[in-house]
Amino acid sequence: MEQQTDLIAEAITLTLFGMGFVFLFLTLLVFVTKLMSVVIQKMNKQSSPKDDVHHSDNLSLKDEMDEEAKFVIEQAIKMHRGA
Amino acid sequence: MEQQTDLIAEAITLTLFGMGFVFLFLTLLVFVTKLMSVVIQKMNKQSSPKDDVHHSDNLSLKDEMDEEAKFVIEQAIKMHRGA
Amino acid sequence: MEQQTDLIAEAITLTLFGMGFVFLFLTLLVFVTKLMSVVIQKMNKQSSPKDDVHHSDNLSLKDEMDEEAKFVIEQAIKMHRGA
Amino acid sequence: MDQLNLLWSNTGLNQMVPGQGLMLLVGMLLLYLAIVKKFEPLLLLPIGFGAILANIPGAGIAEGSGILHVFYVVGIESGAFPLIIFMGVGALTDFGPLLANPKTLLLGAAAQFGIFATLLGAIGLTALGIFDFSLKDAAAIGIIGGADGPTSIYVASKLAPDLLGAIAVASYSYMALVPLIQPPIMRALTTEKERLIEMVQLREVSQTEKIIFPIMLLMLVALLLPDAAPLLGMFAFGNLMKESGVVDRLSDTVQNSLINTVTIFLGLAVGSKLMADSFLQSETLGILVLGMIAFAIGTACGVIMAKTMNLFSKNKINPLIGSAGVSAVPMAARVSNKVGLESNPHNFLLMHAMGPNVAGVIGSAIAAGIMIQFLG
Amino acid sequence: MDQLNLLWSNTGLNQMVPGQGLMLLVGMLLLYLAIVKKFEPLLLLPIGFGAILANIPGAGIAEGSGILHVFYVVGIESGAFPLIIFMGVGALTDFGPLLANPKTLLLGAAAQFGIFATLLGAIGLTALGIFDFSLKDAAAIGIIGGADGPTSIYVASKLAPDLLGAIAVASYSYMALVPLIQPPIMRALTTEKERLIEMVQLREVSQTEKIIFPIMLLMLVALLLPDAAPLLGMFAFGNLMKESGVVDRLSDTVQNSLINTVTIFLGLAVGSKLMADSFLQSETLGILVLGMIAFAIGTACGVIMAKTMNLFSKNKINPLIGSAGVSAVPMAARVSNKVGLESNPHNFLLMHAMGPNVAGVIGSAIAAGIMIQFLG
Amino acid sequence: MDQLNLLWSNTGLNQMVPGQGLMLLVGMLLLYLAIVKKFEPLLLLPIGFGAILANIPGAGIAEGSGILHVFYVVGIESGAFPLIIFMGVGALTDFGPLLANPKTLLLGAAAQFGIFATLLGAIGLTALGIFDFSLKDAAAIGIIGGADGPTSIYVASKLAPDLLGAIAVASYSYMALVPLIQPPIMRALTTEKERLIEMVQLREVSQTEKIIFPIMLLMLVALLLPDAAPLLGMFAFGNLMKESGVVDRLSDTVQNSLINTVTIFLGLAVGSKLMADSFLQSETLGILVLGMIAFAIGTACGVIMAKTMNLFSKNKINPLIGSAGVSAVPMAARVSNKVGLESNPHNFLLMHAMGPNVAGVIGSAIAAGIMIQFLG
Ligand code: NA
Ligand code: NA
Ligand code: NA
Repeated sequence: MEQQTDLIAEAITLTLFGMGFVFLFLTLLVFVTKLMSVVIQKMNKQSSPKDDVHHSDNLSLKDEMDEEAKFVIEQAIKMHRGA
Repeated sequence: MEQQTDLIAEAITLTLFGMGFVFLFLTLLVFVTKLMSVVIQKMNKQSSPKDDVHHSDNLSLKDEMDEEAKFVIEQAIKMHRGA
Repeated sequence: MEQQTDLIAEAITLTLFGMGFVFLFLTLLVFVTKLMSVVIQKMNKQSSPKDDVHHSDNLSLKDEMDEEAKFVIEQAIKMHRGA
Repeated sequence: MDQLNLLWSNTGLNQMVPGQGLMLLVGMLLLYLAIVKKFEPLLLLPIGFGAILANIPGAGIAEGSGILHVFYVVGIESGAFPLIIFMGVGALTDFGPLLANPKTLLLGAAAQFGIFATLLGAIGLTALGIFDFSLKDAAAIGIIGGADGPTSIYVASKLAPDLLGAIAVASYSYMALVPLIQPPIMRALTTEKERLIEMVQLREVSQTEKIIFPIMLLMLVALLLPDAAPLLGMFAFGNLMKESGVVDRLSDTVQNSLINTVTIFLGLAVGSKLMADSFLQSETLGILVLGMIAFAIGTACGVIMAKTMNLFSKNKINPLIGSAGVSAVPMAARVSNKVGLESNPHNFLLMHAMGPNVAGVIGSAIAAGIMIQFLG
Repeated sequence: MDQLNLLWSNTGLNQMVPGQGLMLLVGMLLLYLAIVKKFEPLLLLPIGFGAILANIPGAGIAEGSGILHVFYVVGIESGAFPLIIFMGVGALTDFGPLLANPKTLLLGAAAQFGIFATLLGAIGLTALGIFDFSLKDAAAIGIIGGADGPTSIYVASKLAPDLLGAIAVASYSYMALVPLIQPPIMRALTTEKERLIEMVQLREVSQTEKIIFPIMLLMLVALLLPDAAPLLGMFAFGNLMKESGVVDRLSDTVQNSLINTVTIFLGLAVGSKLMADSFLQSETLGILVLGMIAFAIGTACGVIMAKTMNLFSKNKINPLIGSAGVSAVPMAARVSNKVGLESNPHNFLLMHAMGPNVAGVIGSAIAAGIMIQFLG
Repeated sequence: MDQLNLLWSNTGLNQMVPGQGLMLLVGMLLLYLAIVKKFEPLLLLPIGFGAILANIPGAGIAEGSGILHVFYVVGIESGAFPLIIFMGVGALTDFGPLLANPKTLLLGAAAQFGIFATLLGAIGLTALGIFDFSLKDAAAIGIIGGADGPTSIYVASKLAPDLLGAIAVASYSYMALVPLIQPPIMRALTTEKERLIEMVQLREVSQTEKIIFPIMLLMLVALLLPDAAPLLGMFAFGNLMKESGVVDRLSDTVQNSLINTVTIFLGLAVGSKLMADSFLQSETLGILVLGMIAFAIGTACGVIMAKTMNLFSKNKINPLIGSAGVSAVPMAARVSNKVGLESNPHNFLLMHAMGPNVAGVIGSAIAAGIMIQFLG
């Protein structure tokens, strides 16, 4: 009988500590994750102006290429119709 | 002190034999490889006349097929324009 | 000598029992397999009316698509010849 | 004649004990569930087949130098198979939704109460004299409520290897039954108004965050609960391989041929623990019942936690995503979505539910680490 | 100077015994057969290369902690490699033609007489004092006649590990030689009229039948011959994964990366048994001769069985498909087809021959089980 | 309260020794190099992660029955992983450029002097009392100069398992640093005129030559240096599978899922040797410094050898391809090409540099064989 009471006591202790720890851990993880996200987003914002320039460069290059492609296709269609 | 002299002597011996062997082995490999290549290229040349015929056969077959494909495509283009 | 006679006797016994068992097993497998196929085919037939409807739907859809494909191909041939 | 006697005496027919016959039927039942009912077939088909092989009378495939026993010793006793599967699961996991809404981690925490409630239940039944579970047994059974196959197998192999077969079967079976077990509980614990809650769209998460998260998770584990480090370490490793983008060829192999190969042998090895004499015990029935309860309680706690969080926060959570905290990825998240659509056909909860869903994986691995630390 | 002596004394040139030189040539012969003659290259290339590695004087790759010996102990002594290959073969097998015409199973039974005739032959040669084979040796040699590589290796590893190298080489070599060995025997035993027999087209087999068959096969094995259960169990498992259609990702991995990986290491490990001192024995010559005879007798018995069945049945079988009963999948079936086309260029026997062909796999696994039960 | 104490006493925070904290940072540094700097990520990411796992206080993942220790014993102590990787590297290697210009083998020979110079350096530092390396240690450290990861790991596992972690990290790190280490040395040792040398185009090599070469290479190894046979044997085997063209499905598996799988576990297992107490020794610093010197000397010797060969030959070699003789395939060849393009933007040296590049692999394996023969 006493042994079983012990067993139950142990199980209850394990449950309390266990659930407590699960919540402790995941709550901590919430905070750490939020912190990380904030830090990274700030860092990204700081470096983004540069990136944006870079990006827009790329884009304009890409735009040019698209322009070229468009021109080629239009010429082809004209040839096709007109000729 | 003596032990260390021994160690150094051993290291030097190992280096001499080691580099010597590496060169010996790879030099031998150069010659054996060259020999192999010469032998195989000679054997290929002997058997190549046959191969060539075979090849040209294949090629002419392929050419015929290409001719056919060309004809079909030309006809299709004509149809497309003319019709 | 006797030992060898024993060995031969054992080998013959093993062969007889072995081939016997192989035939027994595979013959049994023939019957069990046939039985299974008959049972499953009967069960499928019972449930097939539903399936058939489903099937014929599919088929008719497929037929329509085939009809369409046929039509397209015929037109292409006509164009090819007529034009 | 002697030969004929020998042949007969060695047939399975002659050597079969009733338990083995029954277990052959159990094996076929598992195959039926896997093939016809499509219950977690990737695991239950190999487990079912392994169960059949293990119970062939006189073949000894699951004992001594039998091949299934070899697979068991090499892959499960060493911990390798469940850990490799966990690496694969990591490589298949997207923490994006979790990172976009980190507080859903708490739903994954709450749902773990199913694990501990079941532990208490198992000990209670022992106290009542109905079963005879040790604390280790009870802990291993509780992990079924984590709804995570490899975690269950890993913990059972450490704490209660004799019960591993039953625990694994219960774990995968109930994961397959999630669409049946969860909806009634979810509906009972929520009002129509709560089920209609629409959640704000998740922000896009940068690759940097996704790369840092698994490392950060592992560091936290390393500092606080080293016994969870093998499981969560391999999980984080798989995830990092995927998110880093620099080892795509490794990540592809992990997600395909490696996880598939290990799944096959894990399944067969688990099946080898379904031998008649160890499986056909009253304990097995207890495990099946307790496992079901664990799922139900975990589901309920996830939903209740979501409702509790809504009391303290302006950004309301739809409590239907709470049930996804039991993990059972991605089934439980789909169930949240489906039940949500019943109330509002334009309210897609799937992505929102993926947060607690992967949080549940982390949560049960933490719970597993605690069990191993206290009892292992 | 000492160093130079040591270097020289450790060269292969200095340590080589004549047998090793010969075995290096044998290894290169196997590579030649694999690469130039395309004889079963998937196995003979790794075996040939393994043979070369095993006979490098002084390297000890196939002994002690040498890597090939490690592969051998881990993969073949444990039985794992042949069983995994068998699982892969199962996943690559289509039982459709067999299920459409189950009586062709009997052709697969008859062709196994090659196995037992060879066993008798080996014992006869021992009685005559020409060789010195034990009954176990003779049984392992006989299985060559089963024309099934993994079965041969599995049985040899259980009954006669010393002969494993020679048996495996004979097995795969003769499987590659099937197009040369079989046709003359087939032509000699059939009339032109018989070779012209056209068989009724096979019915389509439902997926349900294909799913039930491997389970049924395993149950029959479980009840009657448990010693064949590892081989046929893994075979049935592979087939069930494929036919069930619910675990395609596992089945794909089994059919590709898993079977390929195991094939490589199996081949190398088998090659490691071609060390000079154990391979260069008069026994090896006996094994090669007996193996060839086994193939010939198996072929003949398959054909004769088909002719016998025609005496009792209206639905005539073309006896050319009887030879496919030796297995050697799918080579023997192709040979049946080819010889049939010689007589009638419109009579395609390929699908009809696939029935006895896969039946032959089952038949030799049963024969293997009997050998293991009586002698293992 | 006892429970709380236990929980606290078992946390990583409580158990951590300063060395472990430092090693966690080292692990993260390796991850940073792999992910952000893209330094050999296929190896450094798993190694870095393994280092973190190995240094989690109290988890014991790299000791006893911990999973990383299991991977180490099974895969590295047995020699299996490096040898399988070498087979994969063989299957990925094209000997064409080498066969078209065999004398570039000599560049691969010369570059191995880095290995022996480092060995002398290590022994010298020991003689000066700065470090305490045995001859075995020195040999294993020297092999870093071979610029070949699996060879380094293989030799270290045989001669100096305690230093394996540091040696592997140095080896892969410096291979990643080849584009930084080599160009200054190459420019310093060549004149502009030499860098402008254009080489004659390589002839096409027939498939027959490519098939014969690996067999011939292995035979030469077998006759002259059996201790190099495991490494070069597996290398030749992989190459033969690829070039023979008859086992494409095996070759594909080797080049993809097999090499990827082994890379993951090799990396983790190597990482497990980065435990604080064995890694944080002054020896590690010595290894890092000596490894760097080995690379530099190897590079220099390759270039000087090319210049020397030009003294005796009409067919001039561009000495920039000499540096590729250290191996570090294909990075070193790309560096030769890049430095060449700086002088003449139309002079593509890439294919010419592939010859000494793969020759360097052979050369270091030979050097490894000698070390093992004399000291193993
Ligand atoms: Na969970
Ligand atoms: Na057979
Ligand atoms: Na090198």
